[in-house]
Amino acid sequence: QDITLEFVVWNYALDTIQDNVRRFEEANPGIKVNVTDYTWPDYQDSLVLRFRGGTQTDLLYGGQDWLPAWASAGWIAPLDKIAPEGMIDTLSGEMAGFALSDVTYEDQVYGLPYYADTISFLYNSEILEEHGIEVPETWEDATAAAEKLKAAGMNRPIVYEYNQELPNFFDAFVAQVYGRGGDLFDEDLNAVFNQPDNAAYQHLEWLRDAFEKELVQPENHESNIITTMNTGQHAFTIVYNYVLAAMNNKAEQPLAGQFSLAPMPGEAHSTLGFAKFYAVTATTADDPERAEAAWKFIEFMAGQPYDVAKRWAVEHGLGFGQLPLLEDQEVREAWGEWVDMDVLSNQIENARAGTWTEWTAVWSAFFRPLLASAMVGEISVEQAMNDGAERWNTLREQFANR
Amino acid sequence: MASVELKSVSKSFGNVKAVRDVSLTIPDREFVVFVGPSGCGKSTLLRMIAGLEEISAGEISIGGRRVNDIPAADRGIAMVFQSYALYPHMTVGENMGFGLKMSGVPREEVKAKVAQAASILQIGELLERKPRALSGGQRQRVAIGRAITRNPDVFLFDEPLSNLDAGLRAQMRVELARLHAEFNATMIYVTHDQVEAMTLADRIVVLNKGRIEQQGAPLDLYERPDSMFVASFLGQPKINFLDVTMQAKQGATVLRLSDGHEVTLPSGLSGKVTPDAAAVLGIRPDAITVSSRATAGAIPGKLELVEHLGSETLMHIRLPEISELVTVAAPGSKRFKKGANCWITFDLKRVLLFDHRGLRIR
Amino acid sequence: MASVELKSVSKSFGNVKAVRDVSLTIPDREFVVFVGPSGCGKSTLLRMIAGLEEISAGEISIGGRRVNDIPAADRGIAMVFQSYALYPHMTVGENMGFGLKMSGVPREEVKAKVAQAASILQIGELLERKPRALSGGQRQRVAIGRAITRNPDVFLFDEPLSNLDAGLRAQMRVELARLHAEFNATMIYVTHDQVEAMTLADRIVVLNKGRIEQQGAPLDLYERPDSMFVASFLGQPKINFLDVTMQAKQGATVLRLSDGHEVTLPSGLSGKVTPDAAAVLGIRPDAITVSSRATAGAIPGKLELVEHLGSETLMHIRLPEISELVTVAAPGSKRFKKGANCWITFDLKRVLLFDHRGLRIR
Amino acid sequence: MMAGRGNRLSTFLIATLILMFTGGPVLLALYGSLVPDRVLLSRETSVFDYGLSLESYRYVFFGELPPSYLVEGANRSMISDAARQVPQSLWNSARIALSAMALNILLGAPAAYVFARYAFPAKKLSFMFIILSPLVPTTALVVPIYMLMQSLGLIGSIYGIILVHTAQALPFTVLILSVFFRKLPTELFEAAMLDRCTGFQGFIRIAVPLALPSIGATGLFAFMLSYSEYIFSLVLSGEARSRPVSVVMAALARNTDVSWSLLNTSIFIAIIPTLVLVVLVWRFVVEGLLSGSVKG
Amino acid sequence: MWAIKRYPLLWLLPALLPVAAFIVYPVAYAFWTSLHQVMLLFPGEPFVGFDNYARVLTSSYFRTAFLNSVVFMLLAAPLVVILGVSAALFLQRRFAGSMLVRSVVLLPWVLPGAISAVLWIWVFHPSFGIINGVLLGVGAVDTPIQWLNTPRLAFACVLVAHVWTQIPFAVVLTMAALSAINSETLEAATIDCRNGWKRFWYVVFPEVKAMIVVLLIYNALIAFTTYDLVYAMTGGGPGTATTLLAFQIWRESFAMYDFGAGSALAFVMVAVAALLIVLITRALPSDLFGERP
Ligand SMILES: Nc1ncnc2c1ncn2[C@@H]1O[C@H](COP(=O)(O)OP(=O)(O)OP(=O)(O)O)[C@@H](O)[C@H]1O
Ligand SMILES: Nc1ncnc2c1ncn2[C@@H]1O[C@H](COP(=O)(O)OP(=O)(O)OP(=O)(O)O)[C@@H](O)[C@H]1O
Ligand SMILES: [Mg+2]
Ligand SMILES: [Mg+2]
Repeated sequence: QDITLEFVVWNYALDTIQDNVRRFEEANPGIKVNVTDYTWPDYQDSLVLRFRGGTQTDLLYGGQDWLPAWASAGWIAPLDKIAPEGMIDTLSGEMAGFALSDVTYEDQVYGLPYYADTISFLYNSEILEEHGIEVPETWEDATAAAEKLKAAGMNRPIVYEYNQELPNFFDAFVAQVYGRGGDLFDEDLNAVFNQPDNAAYQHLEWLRDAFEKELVQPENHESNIITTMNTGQHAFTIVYNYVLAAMNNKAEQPLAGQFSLAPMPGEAHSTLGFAKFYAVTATTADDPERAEAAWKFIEFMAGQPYDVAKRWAVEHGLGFGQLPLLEDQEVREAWGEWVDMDVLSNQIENARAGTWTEWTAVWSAFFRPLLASAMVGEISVEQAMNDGAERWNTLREQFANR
Repeated sequence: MASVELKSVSKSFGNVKAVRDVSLTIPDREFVVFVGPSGCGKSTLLRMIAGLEEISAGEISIGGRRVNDIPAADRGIAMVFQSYALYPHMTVGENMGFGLKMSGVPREEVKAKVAQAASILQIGELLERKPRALSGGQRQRVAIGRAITRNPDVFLFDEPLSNLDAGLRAQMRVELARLHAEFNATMIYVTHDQVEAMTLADRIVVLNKGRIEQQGAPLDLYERPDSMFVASFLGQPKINFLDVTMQAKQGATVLRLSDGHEVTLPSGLSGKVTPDAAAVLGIRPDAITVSSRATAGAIPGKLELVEHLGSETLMHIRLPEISELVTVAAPGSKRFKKGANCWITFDLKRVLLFDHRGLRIR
Repeated sequence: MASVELKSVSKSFGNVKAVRDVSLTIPDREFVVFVGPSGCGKSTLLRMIAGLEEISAGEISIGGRRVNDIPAADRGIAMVFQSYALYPHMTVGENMGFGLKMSGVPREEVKAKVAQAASILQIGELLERKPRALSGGQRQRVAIGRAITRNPDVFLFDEPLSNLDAGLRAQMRVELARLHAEFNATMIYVTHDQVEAMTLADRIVVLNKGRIEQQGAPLDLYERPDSMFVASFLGQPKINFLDVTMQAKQGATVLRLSDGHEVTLPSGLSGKVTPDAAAVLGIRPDAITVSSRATAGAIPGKLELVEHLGSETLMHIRLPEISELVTVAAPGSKRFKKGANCWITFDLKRVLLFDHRGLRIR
Repeated sequence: MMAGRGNRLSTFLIATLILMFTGGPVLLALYGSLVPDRVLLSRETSVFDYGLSLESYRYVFFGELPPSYLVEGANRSMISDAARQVPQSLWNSARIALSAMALNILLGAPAAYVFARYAFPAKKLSFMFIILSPLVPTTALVVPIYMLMQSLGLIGSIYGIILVHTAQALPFTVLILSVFFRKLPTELFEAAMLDRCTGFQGFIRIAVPLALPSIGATGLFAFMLSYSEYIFSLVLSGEARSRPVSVVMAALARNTDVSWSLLNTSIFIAIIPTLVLVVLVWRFVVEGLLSGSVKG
Repeated sequence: MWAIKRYPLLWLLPALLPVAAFIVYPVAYAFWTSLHQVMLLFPGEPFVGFDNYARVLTSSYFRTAFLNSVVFMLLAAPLVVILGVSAALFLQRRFAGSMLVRSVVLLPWVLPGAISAVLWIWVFHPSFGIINGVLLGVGAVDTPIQWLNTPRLAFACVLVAHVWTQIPFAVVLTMAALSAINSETLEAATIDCRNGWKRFWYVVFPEVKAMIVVLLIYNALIAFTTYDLVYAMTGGGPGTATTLLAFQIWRESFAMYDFGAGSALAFVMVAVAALLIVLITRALPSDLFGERP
């Protein structure tokens, strides 16, 4: 009797996903996998609908920001439930720290990384060279560089992904705060970002200034960043690494090869590391037969010998949470085409995981418009931060009492 | 059996009373013509019989069956609409055959009937056209064709020939008469054409403001109208009316015109004559003779306008002493000159008398 | 100045030739009536003058100005459409005042003009109604009203009185004549009503199949038609045609009917008479006398049908020896019986002769 | 009526304006589909250096990988399997939208006809119901409808989408058609009655053919509403096999792994068949059918 | 069976039933939701009365989003109708190439919304957009205009794009309505008025008024309730410049998992939309809703 697993993904490089699935099916006769894909902006809504409607779903892509909510709502199950004893521990051991943290909720591992990546500061090396500008070390450097370029006739040196409806928007902000070495919350999950000396507070001020000085050109989708940067009219951007891979794609882009990665500006040069992962739904985990098949699938995709993760890395430039791949020759060679491996390795090592709670996603949806408004000067930084903090605290309380 | 009976039928549109208390019995196979001034309710009456217009009061029976609540489709009626109401999306042929097709007549038969009607109506070569590519008269003929292809119990025609030329109209008249004889259908026909009314009708019904004014055989109505209204409505050119005062003189009735001229009627009315009663003398244009010389009893006048119609001549004569305009119709084309003096005499046998309410004095 | 001139004007709808090479000059202020069988192109011609129909070939000038490419609104015309074409969403009053309002006439003046026109047309109390709440004749009067409120250079009337009763029609005729005299406008008028044509026209243009058949003063056309077509088209009832052979005899022309009866024309045609040539004798119904006794030269016949129109009587007489049906119109209501034998004689002065092509022999 | 004879220059100018406004962005897409991104975005190179290229079209239709895909020392090129779903999704959309259109006309026309021509009890009420039903933003209905469809087992098939699209367009279909049916001269239906048509025959043989242009327009409306609807198409279609164009196109438009030229190619492939269909219906929408039927 | 007079319901039900099933039931469900606390991350769905309504009405975004939506609708609906009707009137002309123009007008319609957004982004993009390209090329500006990144401009841009997508339907419907006008009525008008605008206003407009009312209602509803195109172009920004109320339903429900609040917001919008329809039909009386004479 064949089992058909329902696997829900967002549709980045769908053909590769399907090819991987086909390989899995070939290797595991008797298990069929049906892939359903949604676009990234619709992904979590569609999943929520599937959960709420009770639509058969076995496997899915998860994200670090949703994990606590989904796990606490009982939609997804810890992998221990379906994996052989000890297997998860073994695999966890080889995971990058931020990745492991991102797939863990209440000390249980809920997923294995589909990819894990950092958010990076990118620049156009030719432009910088041409204008004799050093790679910015701090955000003040970045401002100075942008102002210099602007003075030299570049209209908006910094391209910034600005779409309050996407979680990316918040993630990128956190990454920049981490670059400064600060955090939005303290150990006890208290919101501290509304204190004026907090790095987040300061960074929002930095952003507001940059907008005000017309140094920033907002882009509402990362795909536009690729083309915009390739017009050669901009020097800096902050975005996921795989976007850098696309920007430097010689087959497609006119300026491929000019774009480089720099450590996130700020004293700490840290950044946000995150992991997207394969997860299993709670209903499937409860059904032994499906659970077994589901584990086989997750193991194929994200377990040793990490062939699939490697494929993503090599072919698409996706990062990985599986540390051994960092040493893989093939990976290093492929990545060398579009990024300086040493800089990148450093950045990855320096990356931190975010603070993800049950209510982070809800709060982030609330907070992002505030951030956006503050950046363009509609509201003050103080108000944005205070409103955000207040909401955070309310939510924390509500969740504590539920 | 398709007698049509109306019992105290009325129709109001809001507070406009279009038909008032009309009662009428039309025996099977009769050819009845409705005439009346524009807006008097002829079409409304027809539409009520057809079942297209709700009946405000009264009762209509067809073939002895009360039809007030019977839908139009089941009343066995064919109608020519005053406004044609052709199906714009169908060709002429389809328009004409549609009723038959809907009654389930086989295609071949429909085709034959349509062809036959088309040839009668002289629109045989237009069968493939759509109505919008037709002239007004052609459209009207299609509307007639739509009715006559069928074999209903009652035909309703609402001014079916109004847009046809005289020749065609004469031919169609003959065809309709033939059709009537052939189909044994009851015909109800509205027209403004007096020739049509007189030649086609078994009976003419004169309507006025939603009421029946008078009904009867055509010549009867023409010669013996009950009222000034009927007298003036039938006959073309219109009858002349002159105010008179009546006097009985030695058994004869003498009518005094306002200028003092006296007209003595040969046959007596004396019994009914109230001395000095005001009355109206009606005399048809063709019952007046015009002469260029004064004769005994002739009334002098002056020719104000002469209209030559070819076969007859209309003279509009001003009677200066009573300042009335009298129309005279003379056969042929009389060469009277405008402005000439003339003398008129009445054909006294054809004088009609009406009282002050406009009712005929006999 | 609003003469209207057509130069070799033609119009085709696809391969239907509606108007063929019509040339016509209508001087300023003339009253021209178009007549012709249904579908002969009258409306099309009017619509071309109005600018509603593209001109396939030829040229139209109004007031000396070529108007082929001038939009309808700028041609200075007012038109009564055969199908009325009222604005369904406007009341009667608005319909009638619309043209004026659009020309920027002040509201008060519009109102006055509309009221005046409405009273002429006897639709004063309908001004607030929408067209769909009107009878056919009332709609037609609104259509007339819409034209006569305005003060155009050229009036175009397309069968404007066809749906009115005889009395109203006679009144309207008078009004139109008055209007013409008053406004000094050129009038082009289409009608199927012979009385209208004869009384209103300065000139009648007879159309046939898209061509001008003959034009001239009304009585001229009636009495001196150029062709059998014109002879038969004008005059009601229609003229009678009998096949004859011509012979010249002692300076006079003798026509032999197919039964051998001979008719001798008083005035000579002899110069043109080819012996034994076939010809057609035309004689109007009112130029025939019927008698119940045989007289010299009278042709025997049998009364097939008698139609009483009131003021005249139509007798359809079969001439048995030539098996032709002849229509005779006699004034008054003659009491001939159907089936009776009778004898007819022709008014020889009014005989018309046509050759085998249908053209008049003079 | 005679053709408007507005001055040629103004006609030309307005026509150009309309063409540029409505067609301009699409023309851009056509251009973009024929030129690789590196040419499109580059200031140095232009079409004239490289010429037009059909490689994106070849990929969509034949799965033939563009030459650049295999370029040494580069990442694989930005192509997505989603682009290859376009033909299938067009077929899905065709089925969905045509069905929604047909259902709308079949279900909506009789109701519109009755609303337009008859008086009956509760008419106002049912009309209000029809009018008011589309007021609720669809976003609020996604969950209930999803759950309803789930319980009907219609998730992942086109049938659920058809039903929802039909219901969404129906109120407007009824509204629009009843406006048109109202305009038909009453006399025609009276004539039909006398020609022994039942109410149904009057509807089918007179009202429907006469309202055909408007039915065409309404049909186009229902078709296009369904064709471009996104949310329900997304959540109800599930996997790729039953996915309509709007979903596939959104996937392409919002993805980082799709090159501009591929996106533009997909746009083009998606709109051409639809455009052809729409234009075909459209041509007879503008035919006036009513002239010459009644006098007055 | 088919007798309309006797069984009008039989003719109506085919239309009423699907609407009832797929609109009324969900609406009722959504209304139920709006009165309960339906938050997916919290257990239970207790009745909370109008709390959800109070919450959304006092929320931080409500005022701005509401105003944006109303202004958007007040601009978009008349613009679409005016441009659509004008284009339809123009397209009645026959000229060389008129068929081409008639077909091209439909193009915006056949583009899925996400794609329209992409194309308009391309048109307006500061760095590689065609408008800036042209403006820079002819030297009208010396720095690219940040069309979508400047609040007022962004609003105007999304308005243009939205109008663009809606025009074809307005054109189609208007042309269908125009073609249903008796041609002789129009001919009479060509004789009566030389001014094309007056001709339209006095003769043509009354004939198509009912259809225009339908168009207005439809477009007002669409403008008030859609957001896909706008959000694909601007994500609601910059700041709150293009934040629309309809999107907040989505955000409340799916991003914040608060379906009660989302539904409550939806019904707030229903109230506004209903008011709007009443206003439109009052302002432009047509016999749309009346009995047939
Ligand atoms: N659109 C059209 N397509 C084809 N033929 C047409 C069209 N319009 C009119 N015709 C034909 O052109 C001829 C002239 O039509 P027109 O309306 O001018 O006739 P008319 O003289 O006014 O007739 P009537 O007295 O019946 O109104 C008719 O034979 C008619 O069938
Ligand atoms: N819907 C309506 N609302 C109000 N009055 C109406 C309506 N329909 C007809 N009438 C009026 O009813 C009267 C009778 O109309 P009807 O059509 O029967 O007249 P008719 O005798 O046929 O006249 P015509 O010879 O002009 O055709 C008219 O005065 C008309 O104005
Ligand atoms: Mg009538
Ligand atoms: Mg005509």
